[in-house]
Amino acid sequence: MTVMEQRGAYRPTPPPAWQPRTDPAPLLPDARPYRVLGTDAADAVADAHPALLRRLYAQLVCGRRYNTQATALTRQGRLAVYPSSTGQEACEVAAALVLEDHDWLFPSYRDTLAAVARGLDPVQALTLLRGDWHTGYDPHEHRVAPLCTPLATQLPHAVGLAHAARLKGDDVVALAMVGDGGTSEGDFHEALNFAAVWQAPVVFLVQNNGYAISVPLAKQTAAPSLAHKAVGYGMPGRLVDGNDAVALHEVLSAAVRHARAGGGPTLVEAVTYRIDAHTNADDATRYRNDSEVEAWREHDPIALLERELTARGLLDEDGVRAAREDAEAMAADLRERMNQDPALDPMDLFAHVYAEPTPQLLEQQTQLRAELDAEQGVTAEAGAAAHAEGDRR
Amino acid sequence: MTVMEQRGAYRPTPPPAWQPRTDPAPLLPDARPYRVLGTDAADAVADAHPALLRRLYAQLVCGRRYNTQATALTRQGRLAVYPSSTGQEACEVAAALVLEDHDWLFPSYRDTLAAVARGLDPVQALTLLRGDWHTGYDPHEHRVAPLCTPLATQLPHAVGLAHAARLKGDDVVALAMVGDGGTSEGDFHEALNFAAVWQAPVVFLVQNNGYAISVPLAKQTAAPSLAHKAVGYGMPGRLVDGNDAVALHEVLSAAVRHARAGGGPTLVEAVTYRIDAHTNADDATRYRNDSEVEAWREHDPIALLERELTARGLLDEDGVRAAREDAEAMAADLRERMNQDPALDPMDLFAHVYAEPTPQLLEQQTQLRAELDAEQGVTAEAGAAAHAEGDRR
Amino acid sequence: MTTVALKPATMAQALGRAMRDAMAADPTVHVMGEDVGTLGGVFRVTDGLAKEFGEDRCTDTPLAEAGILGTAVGMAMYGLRPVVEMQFDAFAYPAFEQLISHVARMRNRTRGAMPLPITVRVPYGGGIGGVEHHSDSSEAYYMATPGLHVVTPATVADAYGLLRAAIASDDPVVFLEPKRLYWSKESWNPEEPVPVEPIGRAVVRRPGRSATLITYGPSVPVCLEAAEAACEEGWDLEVVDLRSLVPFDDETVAASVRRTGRAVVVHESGGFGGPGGEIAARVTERCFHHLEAPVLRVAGFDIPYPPPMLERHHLPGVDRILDAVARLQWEAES
Amino acid sequence: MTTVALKPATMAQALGRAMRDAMAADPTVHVMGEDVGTLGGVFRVTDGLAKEFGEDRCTDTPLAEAGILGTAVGMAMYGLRPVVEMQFDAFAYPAFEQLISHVARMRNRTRGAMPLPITVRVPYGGGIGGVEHHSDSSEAYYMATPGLHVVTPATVADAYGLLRAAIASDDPVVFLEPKRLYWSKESWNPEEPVPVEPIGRAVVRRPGRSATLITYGPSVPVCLEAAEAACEEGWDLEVVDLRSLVPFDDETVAASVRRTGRAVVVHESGGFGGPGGEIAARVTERCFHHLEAPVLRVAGFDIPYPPPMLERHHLPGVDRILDAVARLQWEAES
Ligand SMILES: Cc1ncc(C[n+]2csc(CCOP(=O)(O)OP(=O)(O)O)c2C)c(N)n1
Ligand SMILES: Cc1ncc(C[n+]2csc(CCOP(=O)(O)OP(=O)(O)O)c2C)c(N)n1
Ligand SMILES: [Mg+2]
Ligand SMILES: [Mg+2]
Repeated sequence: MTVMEQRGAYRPTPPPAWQPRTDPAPLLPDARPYRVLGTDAADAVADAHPALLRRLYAQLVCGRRYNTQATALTRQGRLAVYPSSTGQEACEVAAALVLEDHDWLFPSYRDTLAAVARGLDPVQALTLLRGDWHTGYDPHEHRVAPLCTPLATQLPHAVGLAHAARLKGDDVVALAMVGDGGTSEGDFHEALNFAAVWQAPVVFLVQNNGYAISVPLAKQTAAPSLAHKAVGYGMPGRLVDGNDAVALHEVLSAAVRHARAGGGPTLVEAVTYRIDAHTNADDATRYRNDSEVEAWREHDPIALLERELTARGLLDEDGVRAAREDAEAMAADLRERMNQDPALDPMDLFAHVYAEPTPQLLEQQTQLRAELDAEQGVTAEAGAAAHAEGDRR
Repeated sequence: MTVMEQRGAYRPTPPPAWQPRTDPAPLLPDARPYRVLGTDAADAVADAHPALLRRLYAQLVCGRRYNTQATALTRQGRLAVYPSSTGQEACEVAAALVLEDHDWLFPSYRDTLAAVARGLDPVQALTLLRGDWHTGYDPHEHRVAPLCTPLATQLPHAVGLAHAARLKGDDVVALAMVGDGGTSEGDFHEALNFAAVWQAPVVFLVQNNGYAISVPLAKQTAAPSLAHKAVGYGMPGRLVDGNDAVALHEVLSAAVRHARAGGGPTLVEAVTYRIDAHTNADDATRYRNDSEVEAWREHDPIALLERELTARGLLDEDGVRAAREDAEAMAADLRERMNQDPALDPMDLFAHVYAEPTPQLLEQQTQLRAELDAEQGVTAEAGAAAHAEGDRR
Repeated sequence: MTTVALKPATMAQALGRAMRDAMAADPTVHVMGEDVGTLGGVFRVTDGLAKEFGEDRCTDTPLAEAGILGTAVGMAMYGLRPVVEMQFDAFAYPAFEQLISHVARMRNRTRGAMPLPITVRVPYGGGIGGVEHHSDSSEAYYMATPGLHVVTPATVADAYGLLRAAIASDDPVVFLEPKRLYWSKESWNPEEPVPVEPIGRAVVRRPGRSATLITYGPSVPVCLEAAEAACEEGWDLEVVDLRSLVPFDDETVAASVRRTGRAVVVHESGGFGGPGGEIAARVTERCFHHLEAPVLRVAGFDIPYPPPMLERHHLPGVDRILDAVARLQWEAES
Repeated sequence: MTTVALKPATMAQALGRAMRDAMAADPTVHVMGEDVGTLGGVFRVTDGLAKEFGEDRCTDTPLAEAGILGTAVGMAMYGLRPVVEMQFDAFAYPAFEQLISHVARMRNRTRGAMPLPITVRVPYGGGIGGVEHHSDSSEAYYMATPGLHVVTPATVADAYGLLRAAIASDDPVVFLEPKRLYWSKESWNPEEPVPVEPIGRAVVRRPGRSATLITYGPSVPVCLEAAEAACEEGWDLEVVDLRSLVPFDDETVAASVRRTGRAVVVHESGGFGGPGGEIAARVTERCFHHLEAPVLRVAGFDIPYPPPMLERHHLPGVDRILDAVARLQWEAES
């Protein structure tokens, strides 16, 4: 039986015999975000997976440092813009860690940290934000789709990719990230619907960080939670504390397993908070007050995990210091390499618009080449020759 | 307090204190479509509203005849296309009857019957489908928005109109109609979300007739029901038997009352069936079999109501005959008037593109005028003069 | 090579055959869209594909154009070659963002690592008595978008050849299908289809010496008819069928106009901001000193596409083309 | 009339002031969009409006462009005058279907009974170091759509006057705001703003006799600079600022080119299928026998808009304009 035929031959039955097509109850999220850290559930996790907890911790510390370093680079003019994920590191890191090597990650502009946690060189991950013209990495190398800026447009891509892999019989799960604001876009809706109808192996991770730039969630949705949208597509909706790396890891892992086993997509809402402004160009004081930010600092993802690990004897001062040193080393390396001017060739602007440049692009290429030659003060003759070529345009 | 401020100052709270923003339970639809006809509930309705039942019946009979007549007109080349609502008359009629005069109806291409039931002259309602260039009626006259063809795009219009009326303090509810296929479009999602966030007085009526052209519901959605989408927006979702005019009237009336009272939008899914092909141009035998159609004919909206009314002594043979005669009179009148060629002036093509035609359109108008004059064999001189004018273009 | 009797085929059949052959030749080719499977498409262009290749290869999607194109992007990222059907031209608009911001740019953004070999089939144009939203000509939007190829056939043989070329292309192609030519017939041998030519070459459909009619898609047969009618007036018109709007075949077009010294661009799409402006401008840039008259344009009016009862007044017809030819300042000659 | 000292104001301020004055004068004017309320817009153009007029009149919408424009349509149907902000040019694409299929056509479809006086404000163009999707120029799409007016200011005074005119218009207006001129300053008296002129008139920004530069929006200051630089070469260039792309002021443009005999169209938008083709074609149709050389075009390349580090190579600058002027076949003259 082919993939699509598995949907079966649903036929509309008249209302007397009508049945709901699925039982909605298991698709509904819990009333409160799922938490592990600071609860009894933490015991079991700590016993079973000490290495995982340490890995999460190390990555969170590194992730925070990555965020502060990247933000600093904007001030030095080394990045055109940086949308920080400070405060959201648990989501970023967990998203990366729950995936197998052959799975795919679909990040938004805010999720370079997830890409880095998946193994991408930070300099590559920041290429676009630096002001270069391309994504900086071959998406196939680490199975990380290009950072996506038009909101929610990456979600149907994730669905299509996961569906294609399933059609080919490959074991691939796609995890796609989107913000609370992005859930309002039509593409969010269409992607979730396609995923559910096709039973595509996709996990949708909504980072509900409370704001879409200045717009708070109350102006974005009236839903009980964003996870409640899932039932409307016939997929499970899960609500999780987005600052609890362990809870996230568990919920996302379960969703990935479910998808891998052919169970179809899951929508996960992670309740978190953006500690920094939307980007370095944003002034968050215009739309929120410090006390709110402070309340969330109290619920910091790193502090939460650190506290738990320390209390359980899985982390000591040396461990903390080691994690911080690793993070510093990463930051120093990043800083140094980002402080080098990238070598950009303007002629590359024409190189990949099409597989083969059109005749029209060839003319324009010639024109720019001539201008650049003239700029660089090539010999008068060479310049004139190039110019004549450009003239034919 | 202004309308928008009523939303209150929601602030994101950290997960330990996090609460769902609304209680989801009351927003979820029942497991089965709500029915009145043939159930105990019918007693109460029949006792309380005999006149309403008779009115529904008369309109259903008239509506069916309207559908067969319009379909016949396509065969005579008098309509360019007709998307029939045969089998769906209960939805069409109930949608019209639950609205007050000052409310607004937003029909799709399939809903000319609802417009007619609301009071529009059938000839006007069919203008676009006849092949004329305009909607045929002033939308303000009967508060019926122009028939809408691009799927689901009328839904945000209904939300905006209802919101505007509310901002102005006017008592207006908008009822917007869409098909099961239309729920997959991004505009459906965006409209419902805006409506819920703005608490706009809108009722969304989804006629789930089992197909979007050839595509059955199972390829359209995996949701338990389309009404289950409502909770994801924070609005109530209601599921109703779309061939039970009385149940529909009750559910839609309640939704309209709820909206009018400031309670915000409701999503109503009416489970029904399209007995005819998608349009006269469609061949339904390519994608569904007769036995399915037959099963639905057994659940015919007119027969259901007729049976109930007859059993209750609210309708006798004379009553049936009278209803049919009225319907025949309507059909005869429609046939006769549609058999007259409409008077179309090609120059009108330029009349309403802008409030004032642009200089460019004026030139084109002159050109066409000259061509038409030439066609009509005006005197050689007049023709030449007009032509010269056109030449200046 | 055995000689096979030519059989008449419609453009719709040739398009279907092109997909069939592409699917048979390459397992990565997938057809998707609204009603393309069981029904075979509202124009029956995909008729039989689902039966032959199964639902996985020819898929009835949910009703959401951005979702269709967006998932096609993801499928192409994984190495498939989606052939997407938009049901009508105006119903491709919801997919505009995916088309402009992703389909057209993914190759560039990834330095060629992630090309998107997607074919977007768009039935376009009027003349079929369609009600509003069913007869748009939107090629101007696609032409103005770098990263897309834009092609449109005017003959049955080209329909096959160009669609095969589009599907074979490693770049996204907007494939515009002239609705009113779907049922046009030609003698054509489906057993020996025309070989796949690269996209980007115009063709002279009728040689002539007096002036050049530059056109494409649904207006090609009209221009050929106009050229025949023009003989009576003593004009020997050349008709160039562009076939590909992007890339544009400046060479063929300019060579023709240099030869004839006069040109009229003919298309159904609205005139203002339409393809004709670009074409006239480039021809003038290249042939200025050969031109006896300005390049004129015969196009649809700048109005929403008219309804069935009035569309004949809108469509560029033989008379309007000949009127334009008559304005090409022939006096200068005598 | 008391004389008030002129104060420098930015284009962003003038635009905000236009909305403020329109809202004060007409209670049906509503501003809506992403972040337009509390934040005052990402470019701060709507700063202060929510405070002065309340959230009902200046509304932070959910994040969905089709929803924003679609609800604006409904509001306009009920008699309001929505002024919609699209956050960036590329983020208007999701609203494309609503714009093309409804905003542009509702008046026509209803025989004038349901005009849609909607202003769609779209920050456009580059030069501000934006990353991908933040610097598109999409005017070609809007120009090709009958039923829309398309206007764009180049000066602070015009920003005010044109936006007032757009809001006052009973037709939908796509109002293109050149991002990189947001912070351009002019002496301007906000107490006595420039009266509202009807949309559709171009203006000669600099008279000249040698050739005409036809341009609009962000390229106007560049053309003026080029004209100054051209003096050295002995060229006296006229600069026409179109201000309105639809309707197009053929009269002013053609009069200028007939006077000078030569023309270059300059814009930032991509060249192929861009506005320049239409403009060059219409000018040529009207001025053929006055032209000493073909109308040339200086435009952005036909590529996705380049990133901050390379955008200077893409944008039409003084040198590229002067190169084009140099190619206007001056030899013929001597
Ligand atoms: C289609 C589209 N519209 C608007 C924008 C501009 N924009 C960039 S980020 C943003 C807010 C997104 O909020 P959310 O989805 O919650 O993600 P967050 O930034 O909070 O991570 C907006 C409006 C965009 N990138 N794409
Ligand atoms: C945006 C858009 N896409 C495609 C179409 C073509 N089309 C017209 S009706 C239809 C099926 C609609 O199905 P449904 O919403 O269930 O309504 P029904 O026709 O069954 O009443 C399609 C695909 C359209 N009108 N608009
Ligand atoms: Mg957010
Ligand atoms: Mg349906």
